[in-house]
Amino acid sequence: MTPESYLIETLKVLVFPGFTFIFILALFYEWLDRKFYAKLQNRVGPLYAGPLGILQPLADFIKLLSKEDIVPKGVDRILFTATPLFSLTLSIFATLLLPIFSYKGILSFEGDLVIAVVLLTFLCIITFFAGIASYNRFAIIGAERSFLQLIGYEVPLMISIVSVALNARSLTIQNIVLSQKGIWYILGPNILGFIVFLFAAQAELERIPFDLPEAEQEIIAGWNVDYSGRRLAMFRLAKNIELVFLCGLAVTLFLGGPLGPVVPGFEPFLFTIYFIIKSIFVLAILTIVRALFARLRIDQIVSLSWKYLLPLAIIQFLIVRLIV
Amino acid sequence: MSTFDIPIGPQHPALPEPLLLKLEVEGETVVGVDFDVSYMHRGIEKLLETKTYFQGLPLVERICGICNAAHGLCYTLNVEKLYDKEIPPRAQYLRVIVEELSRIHSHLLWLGVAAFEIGFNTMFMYTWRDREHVMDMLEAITGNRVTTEYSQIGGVRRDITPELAEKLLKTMDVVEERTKYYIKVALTEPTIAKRTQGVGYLSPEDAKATCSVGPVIRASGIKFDVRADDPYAAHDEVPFNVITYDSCDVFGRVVVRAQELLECVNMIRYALKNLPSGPFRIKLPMKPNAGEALTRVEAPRGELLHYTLCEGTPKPYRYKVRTPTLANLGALRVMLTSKGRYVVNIGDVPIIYGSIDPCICCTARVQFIDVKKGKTWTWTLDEIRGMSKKVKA
Amino acid sequence: MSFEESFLNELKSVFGEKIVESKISKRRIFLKVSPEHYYEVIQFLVKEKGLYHLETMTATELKDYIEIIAHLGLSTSVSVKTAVDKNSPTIISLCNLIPGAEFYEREIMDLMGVKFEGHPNPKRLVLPQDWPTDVHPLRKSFETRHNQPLRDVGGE
Amino acid sequence: MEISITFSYHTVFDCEVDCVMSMLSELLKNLFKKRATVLYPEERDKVHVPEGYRGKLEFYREKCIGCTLCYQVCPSYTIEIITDEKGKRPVFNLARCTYCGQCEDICPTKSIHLTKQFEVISLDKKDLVVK
Repeated sequence: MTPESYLIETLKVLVFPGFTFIFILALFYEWLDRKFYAKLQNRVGPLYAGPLGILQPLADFIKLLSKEDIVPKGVDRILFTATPLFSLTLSIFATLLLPIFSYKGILSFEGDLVIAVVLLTFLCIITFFAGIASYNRFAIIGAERSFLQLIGYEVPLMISIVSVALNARSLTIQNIVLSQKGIWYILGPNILGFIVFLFAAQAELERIPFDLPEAEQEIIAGWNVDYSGRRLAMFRLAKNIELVFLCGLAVTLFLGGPLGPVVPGFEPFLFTIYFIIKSIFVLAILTIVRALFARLRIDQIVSLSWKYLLPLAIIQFLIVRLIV
Repeated sequence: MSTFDIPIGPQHPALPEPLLLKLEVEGETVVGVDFDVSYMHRGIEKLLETKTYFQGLPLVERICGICNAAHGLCYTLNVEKLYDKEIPPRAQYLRVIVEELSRIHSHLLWLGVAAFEIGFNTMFMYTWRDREHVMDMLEAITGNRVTTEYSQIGGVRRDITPELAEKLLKTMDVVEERTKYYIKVALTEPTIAKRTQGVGYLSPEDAKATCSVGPVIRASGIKFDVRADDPYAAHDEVPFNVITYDSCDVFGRVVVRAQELLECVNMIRYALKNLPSGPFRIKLPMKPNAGEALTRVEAPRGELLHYTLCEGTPKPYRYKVRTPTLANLGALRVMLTSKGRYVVNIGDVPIIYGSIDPCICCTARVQFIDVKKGKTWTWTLDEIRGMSKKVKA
Repeated sequence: MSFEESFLNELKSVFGEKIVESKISKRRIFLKVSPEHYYEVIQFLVKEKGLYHLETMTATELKDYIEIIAHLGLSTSVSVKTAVDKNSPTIISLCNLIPGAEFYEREIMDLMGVKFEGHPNPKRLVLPQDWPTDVHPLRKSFETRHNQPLRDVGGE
Repeated sequence: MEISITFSYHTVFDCEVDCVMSMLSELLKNLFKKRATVLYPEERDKVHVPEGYRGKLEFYREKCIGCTLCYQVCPSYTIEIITDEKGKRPVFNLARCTYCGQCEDICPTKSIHLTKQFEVISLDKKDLVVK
């Protein structure tokens, strides 16, 4: 490995498809989500920070960084400081797996789909620990709910991902993307898997139909009620990066990753553009789901996912098993 | 199972009412509830005794921001009973129109807040956008969006000009069309149905025992509406039918309030069509003759009651206001405690609490005590404002 | 013979002279009853006549006694008045007859200082927790400081 | 006490789906509708203030006959009666005024008028007093 390939690798991780790019993309997605959500509700959304309010998420992030960081008494200090860091680092680590500028991500090795799935569950466990760490009634109820919700949507999510892997006969993201060169999986047999994946992603991100762990009306801010200042900024950034990761994962698994008609000269540039356009399409669907439903109670979520999502995922698995 | 209590406290981000709900919780189910209303006690009944009847009207209108037309109407009807003079029929019709308009704006506001309680932000945004039509009409007719100051002692302050009536009819068509859409959504939307059916159960016997009023009792199948039972102003001439629903839960209250919106629209149309001509106001002396009077009005939240004892002086000897929310507190406690198979989940508490459409500022009035010096004094609204000026300056 | 008059005559026939005074106006009946028969009259009204709905309870401090009024009724409202002595005001609570009366009685307890025997939870309802227990704001003796014009606090 | 709750509502699957679809169509329709919010500082002229709006007080000194009726009827003691060269006249302290319009209503010579001006904010208390 020549010295400059080291440099390129670190630059890749730090700048292009790595941290800075993901950071900007995360803030852009949050702005897009809030703007589209507002447009759906016939209102304006962020407007004053920067042109059309595009810098609003950045303004929120910096404001939170500069705010006072209160650590309440009786709080488990180690977990209280560790959980924001973990949630941020793990979500960035997850985005490195995504193929953005070519059909394989920066980190691409045999079986990296399993790592992606493990990271998904880790992120949810970290929110549970974040809730338990702050010794506050609302946070404990919020943490308990996030775990109950995890039990609900985790199994259908896994089955839908496994059915995609089965379809592509491999567990590495690179092969999955390549095998979609012919027809994207969403057009192929995996349409049901896409729907299940979307609902599970909505639950993973704790957005409206499934935002019980931080239900504002019932338990104020749920698990992140005691976090403030830098810690809250890290949690919100982690949530946004997780949004980027899940949209990216939906794109790679079902919409053929960055593949698309390509001019030989500028592959990486065009791949990134396709990746962004497709994930914005997925984001639009997530926002419409957010605007469409009311929040469900915890027992309804678990019964919904076991009664509707799981059978759908199993049917999807059987279809793939029979056809492929 | 160890229970610990969750305070859904007076300063809650989502519930705009200063009421403290102390919930005893086992895991996710609510076992016991106790509430405390003493955060917004403004001493209005004591204050009314220091003001004349004419000065008391603006104060009574500011008891509650949303149902102030009902408070103003009940106050003026109450004082007019002391004079026992004949109020011109045109004034009575105009009062009914403004009262029904403020009922539409109150029910639409509630539909939005209830949707917000269960997390349905889109419905919240839509209902509050459509409420603006009604607020603009209220502003055009009475001169102010919320504190309408419309019904005065002896009649009404302003007349409705023909083009205002024309604009009002057009707004009513828009409101009716939007309400029909909301009724369709409220009845069939799967998530709303899941969150409201079977939640906040109040059996007819409990409703009667706790003397609950308004949409809460009508959603338990009991036909009790002051406009029909004890008609006031022009309600005996303006036809309408009392909406009841027998599902005894939050879903029933949503249906009752939504259907009532349609009733209000038809009432306004009927009242506008055959509005009697003649004067809309008569002059009444400052000093009523002695006696006592009791008036009941159907405010958007339920039966509102004003009682006054007058000894012939321009200032009331005693003025009692009983707002509908105080009557519904008993029903709220019955709904919030889990009994047998009926289980209340923490997730349900905001929507059950919201379903009685609480207006705690109506129910309480502020007084101060200085524990150190042991001195007590009552501050009026203006002195509180004066105090805030000092802090700011 | 309007509904109110027939209703009043029926009450008079049942209770006779226990009803000290009575007054009628449109859909309103005011009865004055001595404290001993207060519970009995209201029980009759609620049980036999089916006026289950207690609108509210009012307490007014007159010259020499406190007057407690219970307003009952759906369409015609019947107001039953009793006199209670000023220094040690106690009266029977209506909670076991009408559970809904609890909040009205607690409010009168706070503001007027009337004790209700047999009240399920005589806690404080309307006044703040740290309010002294013997001071009752709605009593005439409770002097409110009259509002002065806005103090000009110098300002900029 | 055993509570038997009978749910007799129709949660037939088809009626739910068509409602979600109608909600979806409503959402998408809104995409192309003009926004409902009026941006106040920028679009100041779009704010429609109707006739007869009760805003800032206006006082015509020449019409006033000094009958101090407005002083008696004002609920929040906004009005102070002072005597100047022509006789008694009211002075309005807008810091206390609740814009109820009782004074405009009772004034026999219509010398008090509530204008359509709703921006009644100022840094200095002095110019809140209507002479």
